[in-house]
Amino acid sequence: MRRTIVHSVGDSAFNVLIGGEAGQGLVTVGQLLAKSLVRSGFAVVVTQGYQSRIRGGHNSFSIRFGGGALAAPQEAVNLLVALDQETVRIHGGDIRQDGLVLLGEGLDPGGLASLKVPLRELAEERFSNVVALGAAASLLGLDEEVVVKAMSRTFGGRKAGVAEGNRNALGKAYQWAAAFDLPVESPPAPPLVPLRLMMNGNEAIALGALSAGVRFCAFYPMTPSTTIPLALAGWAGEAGLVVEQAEDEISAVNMAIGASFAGAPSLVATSGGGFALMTEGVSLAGMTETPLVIVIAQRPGPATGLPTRTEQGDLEFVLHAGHGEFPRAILSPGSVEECFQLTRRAFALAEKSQGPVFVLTDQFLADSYRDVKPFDIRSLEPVTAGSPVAGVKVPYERYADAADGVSPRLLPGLTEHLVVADSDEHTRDGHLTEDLDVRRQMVEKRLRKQEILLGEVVPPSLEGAGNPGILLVSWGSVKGAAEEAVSTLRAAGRSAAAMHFSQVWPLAPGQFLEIMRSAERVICVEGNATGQMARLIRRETGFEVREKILRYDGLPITPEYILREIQGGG
Amino acid sequence: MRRTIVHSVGDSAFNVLIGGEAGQGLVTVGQLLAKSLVRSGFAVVVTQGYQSRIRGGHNSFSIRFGGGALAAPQEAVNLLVALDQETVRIHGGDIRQDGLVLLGEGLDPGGLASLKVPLRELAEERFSNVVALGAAASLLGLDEEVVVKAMSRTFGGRKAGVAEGNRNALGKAYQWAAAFDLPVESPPAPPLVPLRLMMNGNEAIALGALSAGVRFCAFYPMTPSTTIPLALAGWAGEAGLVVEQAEDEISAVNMAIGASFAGAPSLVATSGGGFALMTEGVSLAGMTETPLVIVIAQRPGPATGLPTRTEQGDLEFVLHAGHGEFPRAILSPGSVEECFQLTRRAFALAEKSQGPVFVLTDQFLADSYRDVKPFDIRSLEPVTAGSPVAGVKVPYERYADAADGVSPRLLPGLTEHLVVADSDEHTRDGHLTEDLDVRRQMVEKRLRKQEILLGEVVPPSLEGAGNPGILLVSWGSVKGAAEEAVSTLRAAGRSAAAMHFSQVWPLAPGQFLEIMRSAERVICVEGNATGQMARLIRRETGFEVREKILRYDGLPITPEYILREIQGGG
Amino acid sequence: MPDVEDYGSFETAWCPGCGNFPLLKAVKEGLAAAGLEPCRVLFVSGIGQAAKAPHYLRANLFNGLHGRALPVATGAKLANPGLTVIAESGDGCMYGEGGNHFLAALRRNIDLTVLVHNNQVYGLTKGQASPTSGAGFVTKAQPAGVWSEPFNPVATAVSLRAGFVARGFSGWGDHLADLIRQAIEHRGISLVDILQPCVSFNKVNTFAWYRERVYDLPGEYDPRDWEKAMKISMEWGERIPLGVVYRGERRAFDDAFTTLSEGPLAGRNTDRDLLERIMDRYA
Amino acid sequence: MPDVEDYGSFETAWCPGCGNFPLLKAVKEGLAAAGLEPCRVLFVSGIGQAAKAPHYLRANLFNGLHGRALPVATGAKLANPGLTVIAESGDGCMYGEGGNHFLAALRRNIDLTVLVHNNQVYGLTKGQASPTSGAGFVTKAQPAGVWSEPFNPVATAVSLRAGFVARGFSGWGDHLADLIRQAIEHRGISLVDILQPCVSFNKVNTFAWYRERVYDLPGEYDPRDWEKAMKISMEWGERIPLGVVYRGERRAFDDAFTTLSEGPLAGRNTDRDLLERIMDRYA
Ligand SMILES: Cc1ncc(C[n+]2csc(CCOP(=O)(O)OP(=O)(O)O)c2C)c(N)n1
Ligand SMILES: Cc1ncc(C[n+]2csc(CCOP(=O)(O)OP(=O)(O)O)c2C)c(N)n1
Ligand code: SF4
Ligand code: SF4
Ligand SMILES: [Mg+2]
Ligand SMILES: [Mg+2]
Repeated sequence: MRRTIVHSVGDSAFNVLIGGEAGQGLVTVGQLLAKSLVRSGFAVVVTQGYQSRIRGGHNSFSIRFGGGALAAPQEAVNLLVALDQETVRIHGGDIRQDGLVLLGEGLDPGGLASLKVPLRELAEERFSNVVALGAAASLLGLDEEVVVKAMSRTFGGRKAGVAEGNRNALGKAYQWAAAFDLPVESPPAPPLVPLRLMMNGNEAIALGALSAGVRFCAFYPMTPSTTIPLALAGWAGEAGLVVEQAEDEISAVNMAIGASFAGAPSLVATSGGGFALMTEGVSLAGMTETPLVIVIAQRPGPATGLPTRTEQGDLEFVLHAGHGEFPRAILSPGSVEECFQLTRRAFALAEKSQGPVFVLTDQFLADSYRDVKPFDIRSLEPVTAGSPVAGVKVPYERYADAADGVSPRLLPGLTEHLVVADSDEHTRDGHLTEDLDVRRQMVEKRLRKQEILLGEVVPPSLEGAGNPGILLVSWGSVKGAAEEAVSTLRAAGRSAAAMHFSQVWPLAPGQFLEIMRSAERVICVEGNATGQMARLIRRETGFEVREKILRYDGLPITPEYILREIQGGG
Repeated sequence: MRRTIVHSVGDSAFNVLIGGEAGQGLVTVGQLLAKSLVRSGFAVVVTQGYQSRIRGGHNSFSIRFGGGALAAPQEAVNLLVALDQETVRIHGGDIRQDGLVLLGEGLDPGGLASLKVPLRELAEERFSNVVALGAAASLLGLDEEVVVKAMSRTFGGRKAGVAEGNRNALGKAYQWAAAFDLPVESPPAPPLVPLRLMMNGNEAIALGALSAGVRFCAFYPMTPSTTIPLALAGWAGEAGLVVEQAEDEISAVNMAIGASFAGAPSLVATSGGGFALMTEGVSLAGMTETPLVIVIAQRPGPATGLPTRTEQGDLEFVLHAGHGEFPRAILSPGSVEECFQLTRRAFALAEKSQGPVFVLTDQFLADSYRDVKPFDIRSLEPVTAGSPVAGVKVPYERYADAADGVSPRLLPGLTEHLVVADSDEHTRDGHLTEDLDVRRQMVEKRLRKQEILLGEVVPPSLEGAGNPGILLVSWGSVKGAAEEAVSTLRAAGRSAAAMHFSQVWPLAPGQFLEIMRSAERVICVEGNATGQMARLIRRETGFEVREKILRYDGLPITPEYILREIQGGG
Repeated sequence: MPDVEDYGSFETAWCPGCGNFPLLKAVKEGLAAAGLEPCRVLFVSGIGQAAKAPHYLRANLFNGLHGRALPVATGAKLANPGLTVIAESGDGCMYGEGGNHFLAALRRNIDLTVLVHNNQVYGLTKGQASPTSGAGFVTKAQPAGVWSEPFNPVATAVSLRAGFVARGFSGWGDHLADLIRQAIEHRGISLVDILQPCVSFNKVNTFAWYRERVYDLPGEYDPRDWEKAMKISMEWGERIPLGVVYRGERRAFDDAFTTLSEGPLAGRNTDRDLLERIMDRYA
Repeated sequence: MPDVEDYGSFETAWCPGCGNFPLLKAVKEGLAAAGLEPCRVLFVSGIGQAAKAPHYLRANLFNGLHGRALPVATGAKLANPGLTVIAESGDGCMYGEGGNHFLAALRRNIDLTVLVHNNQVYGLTKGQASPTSGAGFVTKAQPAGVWSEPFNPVATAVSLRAGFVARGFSGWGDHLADLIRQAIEHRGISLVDILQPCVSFNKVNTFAWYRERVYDLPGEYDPRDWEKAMKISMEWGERIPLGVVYRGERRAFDDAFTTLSEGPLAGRNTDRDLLERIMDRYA
């Protein structure tokens, strides 16, 4: 089925979609092509679509690239690299009029403008994916050396024959493809820009954590969060971290609390179902006032749902997870840079407020490679766990009263003071109590810490001017799509603005309510079926967001999706 | 510390507080006294205060009774039965000017009007609690035979000497106490009323479940919920139920889902921390569309908190528990009768909507004995699990499309059809799918069931007229206290009304919003520290409840507490 | 009598060459050999590659959460004792996330058949160590190799005197099918731990690796001798025994509930007199 | 050298006559015998009567959730290898709710001491069966008596070849204190399952009941003989052995993390060069 293709500002961008079965090496091709694009100075936004299986099925790796800044995925495809017939069937409808299918000689382009690669002629079958890479890179006008370098890094460690075979296959493909042109030119190579990294959301979270001083990570594997602990595990030896795969998520969160109590800045990462098992632990962190960073990479629920797809269905769940009342903050990065920066912030807030802080991401962002300006990572400060022992009142009381609710946090075994923490209601010295006056005081002490978090809320960003005709409100990974949709609307002469929440809790209405009120139409754009952010805004401000653009089929929201809905909705 | 005692309508009621250590038999005394009062035609409201220990510490059992209907606890004490010195210290301040302390000869009444019982003279030490019972019952003017009968039921099964010893101790105590009068008369014996039961909230939930046709209950012990499965376990043999103590709460909820899938109307009961472990299971019930009744008896959190005290801190947690989006209903009984009726309703709604339905109670109500009109239990219909096989489309599809979202639910093994249920996103026949169009349809199918629940919302009750000067809004166990506070205000000439939510989700604003808007002052009265119901109302209606009366010290909200706060707040 | 075809045949989402294929075939053969109609059988699975298996045959199925197959199976069996309930899942699911339920189910000795696809790795999540991964097994999550001792499900089951404890190998189809039949026919809990090569993520414990090591417990081996069974259960490495390792006599948990002799809990009448009598106890 | 007084003395919330009192005393004596300063020791407990124990002595304490003492203890030990970490809780907490962590901790062989107050009942929640309750044990939750086989923690630990497996009795104070000292001194996981009468809810397994049955493993008993240990671990009923049942040689999990040889994770400097190098891998 051919969708109405709404062209967005992305017309200066170009979208390559590589499709095939799991196991055909398509992620490798995609990563290498994306890396080569970044090395050539392009901005990229990768969208990965895969299934909950290891071989077969249908996967896609789409790379949108361009000379300017890019932050959103794109549906319309300029170049479809089909590693199997299924790819043509599924994505053929997304190809632009002026687009092209690049495919092996045995496949049928189904009437679409196409270029057939003589795979067998160019290389052995096991190098087919590299042939596809070479042909595509050549068509896109990428310097062969750039691709070779990217490849040698990836295949460098492999058996001798393999690296060479790949190198030859690439060369042949380049030669062969030199004779062809794309129907429409791909964006011109941008002026030399300073070096940029290529990183996906989860890698940025892991790196953010590392730069923030994370020392302990416990996890139980769960897509799409697993690559965070895997990245940390890869660095553990050299960086002096402890990363441990736990027997289950309950253990993971409790281990992290134990480690944090003992002085290691700690992180757990999971997805909705695994997080469900951690909720009692969240409450424990709240009660014992133990800093903890919890990363939740959302996927469609309920229950097992669609394990490898994307959704933003757990905002309210995370906001209220854990029994009883205690402060928390929820950060919701909208880009790979924000994954890095907000994870750092999460560590700082967790330590400062002595409690749980969440980073709420999703599969789309987790797996979305982007070009990223290198972080000024040398100058960034890590957190310091615990309080200085100097000046601590004796006898030391872990839950000593404090105007802002934050008591000095000594670490057990590192001083001569005894540190006593309790999941029961407790006296100031940490021992369990059933004194109901103390109870009241402790509830109030804990809740006072919400003020600290409130004082540090990341204000929502605003693209566009005040009093807009249309105000798109988004949170988390939808940022880029909403902002691009707004640019497109504005380019078409409409009054529009995009407000993005990179932190969804706590909310500081003073930061955004006036702007919302000033808009003619306010539309929440969310990757869920019920409009959770819209409800939260109303709860906190009374302001009712009447219009919603929602998506819950497992795919990320695109600028086109938003524009279609706005046009459809009148 | 003597609190300002605000007399409420309860002046026609009388409050006996029995205090002592755990292990002194004070609950037995309390139950027998309450039972005797009910048998004598009085209304009663019991409040139990106990600690998380088996012996020692300080426990209290207070019985408020009167000739009319009673629904709230009372702080001011008319008769304090002190089994230890601590009781005088802690509760002395609550005794009314015209009150009395009844205590053993060795204890010091601390200047309060008192009556010392010559315990040693009247009976062996092990019967002291019965002596206290006899003395109190005699002072209250209860017929000795009524007490004897109640006692013989309780101690009937014991070793011969014990029953006799108790009987003698009671007689002696009655004789001795005949010589004394209370400073103020206790309420006159009411006219003969039809037989009433004495039952606490948890017993009523268990009985409600039984009458609704519960066949399976799995649980892991957790105060204050445990007495629900214990009651069911006690009946299991005769009533043909399966009640199983699971290895943990995760197992409990999954067992119940398995049993329900196989056709047994199923219940789990727990408290906040145990429920946290069940949240993944809640999501599973939502996804697989399996009926499940979940009773949560709240206690103060976070974490272990105060295991034996009361709170209403888990409303938002329960409302959003489980990842992903799916329908649910939350019932919040305000009285022992409602515990029975709403548990029945929960089973019906769970079956009808094929999903999780919650009964949200708390320690106060769970342990609060009340006089209850016998239910017309014979005529009440139990639920029927599953759908009739007649008319089912072949091949049978567990998740067949349906206008209201509800597919015919066959039970596995009971027909020749195969029943396939899945926690992954699934096709209509229950097999896992990664088809994103199917995903969208299934999300919509599941969410359509919310309409069914919305069509059956229990409307909030209103005591008092519209346009009130003060409208108290409450939910769950606070009902009686709020309503009595309103009566008192009205008796004092103030314009006041009480609105009570016996169901907190879904909300149907049409049922209450106008009344809220018509009030001069709206005040939410909740047993938590942040006003969760007030937030929910605002989220659903935009209406901001500006004033809140909150309590979070572990004790139930009383009419006096509300009146003090209203007066304090101006 | 149903035959293997009655259990149908479906497209799978497994990798070509995976040990799950012969395993699935053996399950169908075992069911047919036990003479079970598809509609009398309920499979309960968790999440993982193994847990998809019951989607690929015709029977009743509840495919629940990762790690929670056993509780769901227990609930279903207690609600309908007439069902043949088979809990089937992977090593990570049953022994990792579900470890506590595994212990409890063994203690209960409820009449369930437990089939574990033991590929010594987390397949679906792309190759992290599982509880049964060998010490030193290198993965992206365990770059320095697994440090913990592998979990020995057979030893644990024998040490808790489970009623029927067996080990099969997906490379020995007929042998495995027969173990499955026996497991189904055993009343009380029966465990079949099945060695199942994962061709994508476990490059150590391959078909060849297993084939070199497995042997059939000899005819004279007496699975009723607990001490011997305990010793045999520890054998792993050079030689790996297959077959029924232990058979114990224990009362089945299902008998704990006398009401279950009256059949399924569904559709029973509520005894109104009894209800009234129970209510009257509160008078 | 600290002595018993250094561990302080506190009011408790236990019932008079409870087996927890002599147990608490033995813990303090064991700590003193091991020569540990209170500030070097971290207790981690769960929830239950037993779990309150560490509130009644002077040491660092993290009193966490029911069932979760072991994960917290594991995390804390990995964050600060210099701490002596003791996980202490009840049988319900450690073997019931926490069963999966118990298995995993044994497999990890991390350097923790695990003290379990095994009163064969859930005390704090008023007397339901625990995993170790004997078959037939009658409670309000099990009015027809417990049906499951009791969990045998000692057998499970031996079958998983845990490093140090012992059983003590709170009625044998000195003996118990010495077991606790040995357990603390053992590097790797050490389990002391402690028979602890609950005078309020367990009227079967009383002080007298235990006293009639317990005996000390003889001097010639060799806890390094796994087969014998396995057999001894099954002894229960007429005679109940006390002492160190099994001692194995296994590498301690703590050694898996080379970085731990550099001391606690707290307060370490971040190597900025390394950060930059790692970031550059993404260039
Ligand atoms: C609560 C929860 N945690 C984690 C996951 C992610 N997960 C899915 S399958 C799997 C492991 C599967 O391993 P195994 O059970 O051995 O099955 P295999 O794929 O190897 O057959 C995990 C960790 C999940 N679905 N739910
Ligand atoms: C998640 C959770 N489930 C249940 C409880 C309730 N609970 C508190 S203590 C306890 C049992 C205690 O038994 P055990 O561990 O044997 O300790 P004991 O009191 O016998 O010493 C239970 C079930 C809880 N606090 N948390
Ligand atoms: S990943 Fe392993 S277990 Fe899963 S299907 Fe592939 S080969 Fe089989
Ligand atoms: S209930 Fe039992 S274990 Fe708990 S303190 Fe009392 S006697 Fe000891
Ligand atoms: Mg596996
Ligand atoms: Mg116990």
